[in-house]
Amino acid sequence: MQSEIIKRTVELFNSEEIVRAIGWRKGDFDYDLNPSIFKSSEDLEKNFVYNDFSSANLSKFLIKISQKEDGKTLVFLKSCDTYSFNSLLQEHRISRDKIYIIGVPCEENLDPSKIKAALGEDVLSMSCDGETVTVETLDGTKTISKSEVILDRCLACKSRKHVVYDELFGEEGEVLDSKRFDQVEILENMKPEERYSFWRTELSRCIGCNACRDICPACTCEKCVFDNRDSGVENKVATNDFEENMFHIIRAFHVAGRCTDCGECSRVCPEDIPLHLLNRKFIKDINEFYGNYQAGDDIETLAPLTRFDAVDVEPSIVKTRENVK
Amino acid sequence: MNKSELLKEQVQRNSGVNVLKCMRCGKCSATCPNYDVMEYHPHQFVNMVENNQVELLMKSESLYMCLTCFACVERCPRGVEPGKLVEAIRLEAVRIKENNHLKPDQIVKKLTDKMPQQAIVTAFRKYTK
Amino acid sequence: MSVKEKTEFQPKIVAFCCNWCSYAGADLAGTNRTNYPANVKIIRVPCSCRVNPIFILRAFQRGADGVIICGCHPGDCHYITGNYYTRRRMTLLFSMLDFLGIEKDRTRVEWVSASEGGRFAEVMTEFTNDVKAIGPNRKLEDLRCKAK
Amino acid sequence: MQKIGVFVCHCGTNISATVDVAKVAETLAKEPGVIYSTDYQFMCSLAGQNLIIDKIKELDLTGVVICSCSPRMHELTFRKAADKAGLNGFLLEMANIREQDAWVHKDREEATLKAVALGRAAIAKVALNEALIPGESKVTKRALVIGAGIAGMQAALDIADAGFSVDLVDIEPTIGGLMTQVDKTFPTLDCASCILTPKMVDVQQHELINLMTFCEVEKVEGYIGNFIATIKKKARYVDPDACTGCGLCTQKCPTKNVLNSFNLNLDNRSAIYIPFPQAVPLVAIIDAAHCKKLQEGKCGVCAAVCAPKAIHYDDCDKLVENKYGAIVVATGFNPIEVHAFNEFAYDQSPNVITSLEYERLMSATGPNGGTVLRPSDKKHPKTIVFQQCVGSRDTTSRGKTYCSGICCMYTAKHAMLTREKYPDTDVYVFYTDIRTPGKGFDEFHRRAVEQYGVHYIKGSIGKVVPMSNGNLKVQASDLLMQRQLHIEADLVVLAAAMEPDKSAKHLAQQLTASMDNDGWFTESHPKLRPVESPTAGVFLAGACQGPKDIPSTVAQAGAAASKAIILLIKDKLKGNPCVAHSAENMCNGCGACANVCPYSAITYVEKEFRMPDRTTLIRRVASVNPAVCQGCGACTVACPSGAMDIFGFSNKQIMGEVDAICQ
Repeated sequence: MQSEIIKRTVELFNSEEIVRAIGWRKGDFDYDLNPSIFKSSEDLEKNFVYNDFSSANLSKFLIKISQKEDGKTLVFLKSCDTYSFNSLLQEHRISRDKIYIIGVPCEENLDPSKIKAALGEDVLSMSCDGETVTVETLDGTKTISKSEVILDRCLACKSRKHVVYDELFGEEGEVLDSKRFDQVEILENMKPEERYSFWRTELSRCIGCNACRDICPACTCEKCVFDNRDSGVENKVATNDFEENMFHIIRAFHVAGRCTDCGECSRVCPEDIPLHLLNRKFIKDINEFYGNYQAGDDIETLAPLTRFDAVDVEPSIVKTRENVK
Repeated sequence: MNKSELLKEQVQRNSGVNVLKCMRCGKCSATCPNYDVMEYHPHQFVNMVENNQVELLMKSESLYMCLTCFACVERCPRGVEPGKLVEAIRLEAVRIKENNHLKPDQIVKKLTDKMPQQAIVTAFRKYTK
Repeated sequence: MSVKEKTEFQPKIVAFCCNWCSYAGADLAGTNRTNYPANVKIIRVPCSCRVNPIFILRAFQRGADGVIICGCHPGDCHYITGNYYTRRRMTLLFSMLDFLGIEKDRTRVEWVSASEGGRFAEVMTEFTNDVKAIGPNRKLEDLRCKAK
Repeated sequence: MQKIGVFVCHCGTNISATVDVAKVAETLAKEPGVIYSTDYQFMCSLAGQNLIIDKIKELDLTGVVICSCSPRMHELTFRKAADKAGLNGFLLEMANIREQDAWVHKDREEATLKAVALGRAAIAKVALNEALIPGESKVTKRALVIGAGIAGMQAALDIADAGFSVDLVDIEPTIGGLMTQVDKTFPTLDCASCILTPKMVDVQQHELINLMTFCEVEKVEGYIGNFIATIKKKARYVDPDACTGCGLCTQKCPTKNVLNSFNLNLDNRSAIYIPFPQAVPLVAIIDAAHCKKLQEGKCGVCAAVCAPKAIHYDDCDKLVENKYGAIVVATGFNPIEVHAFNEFAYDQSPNVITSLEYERLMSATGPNGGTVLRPSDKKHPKTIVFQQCVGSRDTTSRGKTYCSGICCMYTAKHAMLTREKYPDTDVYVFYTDIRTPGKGFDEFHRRAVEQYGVHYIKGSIGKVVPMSNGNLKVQASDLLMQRQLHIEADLVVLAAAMEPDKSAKHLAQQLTASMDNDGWFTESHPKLRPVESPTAGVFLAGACQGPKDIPSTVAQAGAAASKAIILLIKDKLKGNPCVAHSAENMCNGCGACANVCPYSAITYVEKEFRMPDRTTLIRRVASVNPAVCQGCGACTVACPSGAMDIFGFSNKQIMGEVDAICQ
């Protein structure tokens, strides 16, 4: 697949259809990829990688490029990334006519940290062949079943469908009937004290690195409210513990109804805090209260928090509903 | 809740009808093709259920005079659906079983020229062992 | 007031009231001399939809034990649709706080019209009692305490 | 450096009986920024105000806090006082220690503590206040009235009589609206034309009214005092200035079989026509869909016979753009289509008609010159059955949930007029409830029953079956007699529900005026602002706002006109300075704020930004029109970056209050 993609992209470079491409660049190891801009076909041919570790959602990089650069930019989007793309388009953050989308097929991505956790840290290379992952380590070659090392977010994949693209590699996928709310439900079924202690344990690990915010394709503010000295809630140096916890609640609220559930926040969290559960809780509530809504599905439907219905449920439903303890 | 109220509650729940939606326009009785042979007419079914008189309706022959043509359901401007109410009251009558359900020989006696065919079918349908 | 009552827990309660309905309703409670607990301190906002979730969390951060938001009844908003947005925002926010294990009775939304002075006092009394019953707000602040 | 003065009011004993005002003043004096604090008997008295003024001047105060009654009571009083002393009125805050403290608490200590907390909050807020100056915008001294029925005409006449120019637009080729089709009016039974046509002439002759018939409002932009409307002048193919209305063309036109919509298709007219003899302007118009010349290219008879050469087959739609200060909406209503009510056999028999059709049958300008003859065979009907509430009070998809309000009265009118003119006719009226709450209305209805012998029957028609001789078998219920009736009728008349005119929806979108679920325009406040749309500068006249009879329509039109005049008489409008504003450097241009804005006050502009690395970058950012913004704040919460904020209720100010209260 990688060679086909490169071939086609080189064609586009040569025909001057595009002037740059955003893709995944080979890092120190072939499982350690970096999102990057390729400005020439040579660079692309040499360093572009598309494999089971091409996890990063590239759509957010288009914002700055749309604002600053001339010429058409090519971007590779996996199915889940296309939802983020649509969201950005809906919010006028990117210009569609300056972007060429190649939809790339996606099975599940693999999680290098899971592989390392299972087979040790000294990994030289990893590759996946169908159901088996072969890993070269300093101690020799090892194998592990793919199903054990799939990236968490891919285990609850919501859709294999590319909702927007100019060109698609592979087959048109479908929206999946995922079980992505299962974890939310488990928490909902706990007693409030248990939920509290769960979140207290999880959030207490936050080191305030802002990786979740920086990676999130919905968090695209020119200046985050928590970075703004005039906002009254500047969070540069948290004066007390509450502030970081407030950061996560407000961040989730700010992306509520806009979050496409791409799962990047949890993927990049160095402390493995399941931040996506906060977003999913909002998505689940929105579906329950205001009808099913998938952000990024199309670019016409208004986000749930920017519309209303005269007969919406009252906030007291939080106290009276039975499906949450 | 006494027995009459309980019946009213059950009839409303089984039929999905809210009798309070009725605005007494009389369209149901105006449209009813079997009006003249009924002791209680479609709009009275609605009003009597509202006033806890389901038992009276259960005892009345009118219950089996409804042809279940659903013209009243179709035409009611308030979506009250009297026909569904009649069905639900019939169901109540059937549930009482021994007390008032029709026995085969009783049905034979009722087979007169005046008895509409659909009513006969309904009578058999409501017959339980 | 007895000594016992004085020493019992007195919650800090912040009430955001919209200028057109609920603030006027609170004024009417005053005009009618209808009592409610002094724990309630009102902040005037143009519309309930002005209330940012940040304000609510900020109040909890600074030691509030309960936050209540009052606006015009849905459909009666002075700004036509403001309170409909309030309703969605607060439903989701409260559900999230519940998800984090925070007591549900610390937050509330009520629609109080300019003519409902009596109801304003009732709502405030009830809310204050609810908050009193669950005690001081520690959880919200503690959420980030390092797990030991 | 803040220099804040605090003034605590006793309000006689209203506050001081429960709150230790001296202690409040003393405690607040220690707050940061406070340089003066005192208490006084009556702050709102002249002496009290002078105390504030003196202290502002003497101490050069930068902010003032008054701890007294509700700001809803005296905020304006104190702001004016501050202004008088040279301190911007918006640098003053009030702490409500009367209605929300002294009057609702009994314990003195508690109330005093609360007063201090409220005072602190006000001090925290005032320290962050900014001087605000209400913006001003000019008012275009011209009104646009949309819809020239009785409501629009009345509004236009009133506004023009006050000395302002008015453009009166109607979608039809003539003014007059639905009332032109009405025969007589209840409860006085005077002829509609006799009261309507003189008004139509007044409108035409008024030098400040510019009639724009056969025109449609396409687009409206702008805001109160400064609307810009694009109006489409539809092709009429007849030059209205040249046409004398002689009618020769209509007689010579070879196409005579076009259904006459003025008579609700009960008779025919020619392809070039004058809507009715009293039309204003009295000018012909070509119905392009049926004109042989325009459809097939041959004919041209009308142009040949027209002496003033008024006919132009090459006429086309034109767009004109005008500026207006105020807009009056008077788009009115129509009866609903009754095809869905198949039990009444409206589509099966020409003898089942609607009330408005009956109105035409009775009218002297109608198809039979005023003689009531049934449509199928022009026979005089002997038995007429009226059915009320057709589609009104109907919660199903066929009808409207509301009561149309006028049907009880016009049906009584029809029944009464029929019995008077044709005493040998039997008239039945089937009703659900009789609703006649106007002046002299119930007496009118009772007269129909008592003096005219109309059979009023509580019940409904269930089924109408047309017979081969044109008669109608009517099956109906009589609820009071507990019987089913079977009537052989000659004519069945259906009182169809009212619905808003179809043009209203597009107009509402253009005006950003809100509508209810049924499509009626919503008023700004159901009791206190009944003729104003929530969109400032837009006023509502007549049935576009809800079902109405003629007297209420005229009354409301007058009220809407006077509201428009109040606006037009001003040279400049002072805005509310507490409006939203967007910090462009933080704005993402995402559109969330505009989506929640009820007034469409937010637009987006492409703006160039200088970056720290000396490059420039063009970004889409929100821009608030302060003349349109009402300051609700919905946008401030929708905005994730906090770029959107409100003057007078800023994020920082409210958080300052929160912090002070939670201290």
